[in-house]
Amino acid sequence: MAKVCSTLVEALADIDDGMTIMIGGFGGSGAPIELIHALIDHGAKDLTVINNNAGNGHVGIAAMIEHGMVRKMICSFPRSADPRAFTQLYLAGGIELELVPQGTLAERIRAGGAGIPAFYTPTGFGTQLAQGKPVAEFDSKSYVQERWLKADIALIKAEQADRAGNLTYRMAARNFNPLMAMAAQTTIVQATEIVEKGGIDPERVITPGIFVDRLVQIADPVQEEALNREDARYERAAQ
Amino acid sequence: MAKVCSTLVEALADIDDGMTIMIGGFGGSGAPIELIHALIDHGAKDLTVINNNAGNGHVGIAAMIEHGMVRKMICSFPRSADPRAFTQLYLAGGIELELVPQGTLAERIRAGGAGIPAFYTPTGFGTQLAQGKPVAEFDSKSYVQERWLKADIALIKAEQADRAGNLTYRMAARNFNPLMAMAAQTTIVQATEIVEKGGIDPERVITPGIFVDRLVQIADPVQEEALNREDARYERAAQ
Amino acid sequence: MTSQLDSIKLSNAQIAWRAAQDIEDGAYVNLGIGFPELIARFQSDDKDVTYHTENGVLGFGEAPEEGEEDWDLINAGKKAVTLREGASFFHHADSFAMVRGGHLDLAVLGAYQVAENGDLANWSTGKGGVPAVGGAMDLVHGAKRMAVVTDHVTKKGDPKLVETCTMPLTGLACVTRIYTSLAVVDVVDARFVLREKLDTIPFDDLQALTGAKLHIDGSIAALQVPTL
Amino acid sequence: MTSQLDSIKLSNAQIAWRAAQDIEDGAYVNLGIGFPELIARFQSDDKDVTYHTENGVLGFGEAPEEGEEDWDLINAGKKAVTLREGASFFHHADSFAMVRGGHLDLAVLGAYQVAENGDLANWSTGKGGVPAVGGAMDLVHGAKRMAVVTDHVTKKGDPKLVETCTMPLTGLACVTRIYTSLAVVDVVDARFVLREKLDTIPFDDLQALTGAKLHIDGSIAALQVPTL
Repeated sequence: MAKVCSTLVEALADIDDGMTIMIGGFGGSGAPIELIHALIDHGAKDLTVINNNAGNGHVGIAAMIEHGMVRKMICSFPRSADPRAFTQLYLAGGIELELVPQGTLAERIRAGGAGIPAFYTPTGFGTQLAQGKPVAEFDSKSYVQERWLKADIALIKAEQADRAGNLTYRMAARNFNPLMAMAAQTTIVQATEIVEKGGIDPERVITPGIFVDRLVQIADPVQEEALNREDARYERAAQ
Repeated sequence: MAKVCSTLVEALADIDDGMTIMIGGFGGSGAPIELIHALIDHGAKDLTVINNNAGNGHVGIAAMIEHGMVRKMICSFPRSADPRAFTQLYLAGGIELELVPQGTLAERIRAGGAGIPAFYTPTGFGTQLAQGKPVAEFDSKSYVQERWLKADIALIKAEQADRAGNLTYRMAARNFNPLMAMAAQTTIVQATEIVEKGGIDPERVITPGIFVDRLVQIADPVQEEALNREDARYERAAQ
Repeated sequence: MTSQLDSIKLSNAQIAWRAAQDIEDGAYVNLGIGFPELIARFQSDDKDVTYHTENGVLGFGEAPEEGEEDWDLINAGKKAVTLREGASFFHHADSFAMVRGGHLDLAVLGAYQVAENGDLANWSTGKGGVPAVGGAMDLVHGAKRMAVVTDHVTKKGDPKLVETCTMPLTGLACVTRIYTSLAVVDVVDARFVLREKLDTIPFDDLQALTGAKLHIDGSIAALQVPTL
Repeated sequence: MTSQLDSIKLSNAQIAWRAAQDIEDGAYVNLGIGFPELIARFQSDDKDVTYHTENGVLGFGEAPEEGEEDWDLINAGKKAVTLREGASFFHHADSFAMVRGGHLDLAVLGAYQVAENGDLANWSTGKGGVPAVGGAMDLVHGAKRMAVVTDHVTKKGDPKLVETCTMPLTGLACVTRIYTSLAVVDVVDARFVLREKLDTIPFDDLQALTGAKLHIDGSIAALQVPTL
């Protein structure tokens, strides 16, 4: 049953060093910037972060990297308008990268949430990204075996939440969010609005409450893109 | 691009003997009764039918079986309040049965739609229903390999459709319908209402139009349950 | 002993009542078709429990009044239900993602046989006829607790808790707790551990009605006999 | 020959225009980030084409006016877009189900190299730096037609249509048609078949700029040079 937290600090309290954290979003859309910045304040380190990208500018995941919190990125596209935070650390050997084709990344996360330990996909067969992975032939076509991805924590950005934890998303901000919400031990959601249980039409629910552990309302969430346009730089708050 | 058909006959015209047909619904909810009965009139035979059940009473899939159209059922639960149509033919050796656990059935159909030729599931491991299937161990747990399911035709019951083929469903009538819509070569939909392109909020679309080939409006669809309560029996219309 | 048993054993409703006591506040629960569905009747109002049904509803409630049924709103047993506040609809693959993915706190099923290692046989008598499995083989995998409600013995008086299932298996090593008409038994490290038994049946008699050794780990509580 | 080539070869916009001519009415199309995106500009209004983007939108349209951007409504290139009538939103797994499951009619990508058997290299120069693949490896599998838009040769004048790719592969035997700055070439049975070429380049010169044999199957049409 989802628990409504009154602060970001409360929502993130038990995150530990060394955890694997899925962070929703594709570029800036659907990125839970307030949760990410609160996690920077929290200070967990040695994290494995799963996201489509690897940060842009000096906010969000890029700021996590700049604060030395990320040991490893699992992503499909560690490039962006301003990828310096990741690029510099990667080229200096300071951060590990597991590069996963985007559709395979999405499917591995779904598999983690759905209890499917492995599946076969045509994607990547015969390429560097399939090296070392089992392959198999079905109906005379070759496929690569891919494993599920799970996480300790998922940080999710939703539009509306009700107190049962049911979620909706805003336009293309949906992207990886509903998948990651299924695949983590603890799913922590920032929602623009938290309404009473039953305040969302059951037909409109995208993420059913069973996948959600904690909710915190961020009524006017900032867009990563907006921060980057003003050259924002997130610095850890003094403790 | 979805095509709006003015009659059920037009929607089903090119269905051939020997095809594999997915039929949406779980029991009566979401069962496209008008499409099924029009298919009985059409007269295709030697069909493989994929549905969760195997008919109830003397309407819908049960009536297809009684009309000798079905060579094989792929389903999870060939029992119902009145399963005689299937039971009698099955015990007489007149129809083949592939029994699939319900969650595996759903996942195999999704896999067919998603281009995943095979996946591993814990379901059925060590049971009769996994006999002859490859098994594998992941993280010290045993799993069964299951293959995708695809079909030539899917018959779908939707609530609203727009002219782009986008669909919504009514309550628990959703069930297998969105999965089957993805997994067939040709997806044929009966919708209670067909609205103009753009008439469905993009956030509310459950089946995007890319999965839909033909639409036919059935403004006041009958419920299988209602037919069975009046002991209805569907007989092929005289040609 | 069977007729004597009949006088002391719990009714299905009483077994369901006992199972309901263990459901935690906030739990997501799937109750199998038939006997397990009775459990919902004994859910206390001070616990917020959300019921899942395989056909794509989370948060359904009681049956509607006769004549008020909406046949697009049914449960896995094809019975009409109603919605509670906070309900949601989803398709079958998402529904079984909840099951297989370990998101349910509890699933409760009936049983033909349960083995001491937790194997469950509940889908087929193996005697021919039309086989049907539904969602049982999925439900036994994934829920955090997988409980069984059952008579302690068959109608003929044969044990249903056994060393090894002789009937076709639904799942291997999956059952965590068994609520019977005489006892509450956990499966721990491939052994039956007796947690509760009726005061009216001596341990040795209970053991005699059980097809595998009943282990004791700490005290054995009295299985309550509620007045329903 | 390079400078001479520069004077006759199609611009990227002209290549995109040519690719646009082949898109069928009613098609579902994914255009890769960058050069392939240009194709949408040349889509004629009498064809109803639905564009897919990996991040979960079907039926998006042009960029909004400057200042009108909604950053929750972007495409795979992270650029703001708008919606057309009949659009829909879905999550990333459903989006790639559309791709991998063969539901798109056409995907168009750029290329470093295309081999005569249809192998494509377009994601990594293999020279180090930060590798990034995005959705390219998924997009090359599944679409009914998988086209490439590219210069016929590299900036140094080396062939991009080759016998065997020397750069890291994106996918094996996946490309069905190549629109270059000089020609339109199909991949048929692991061979390049020349369909169209600029009138201004002799066949032998085109063959010399191509790293594998150009086969001829029927007539070679004139590649049009549109005024854009």
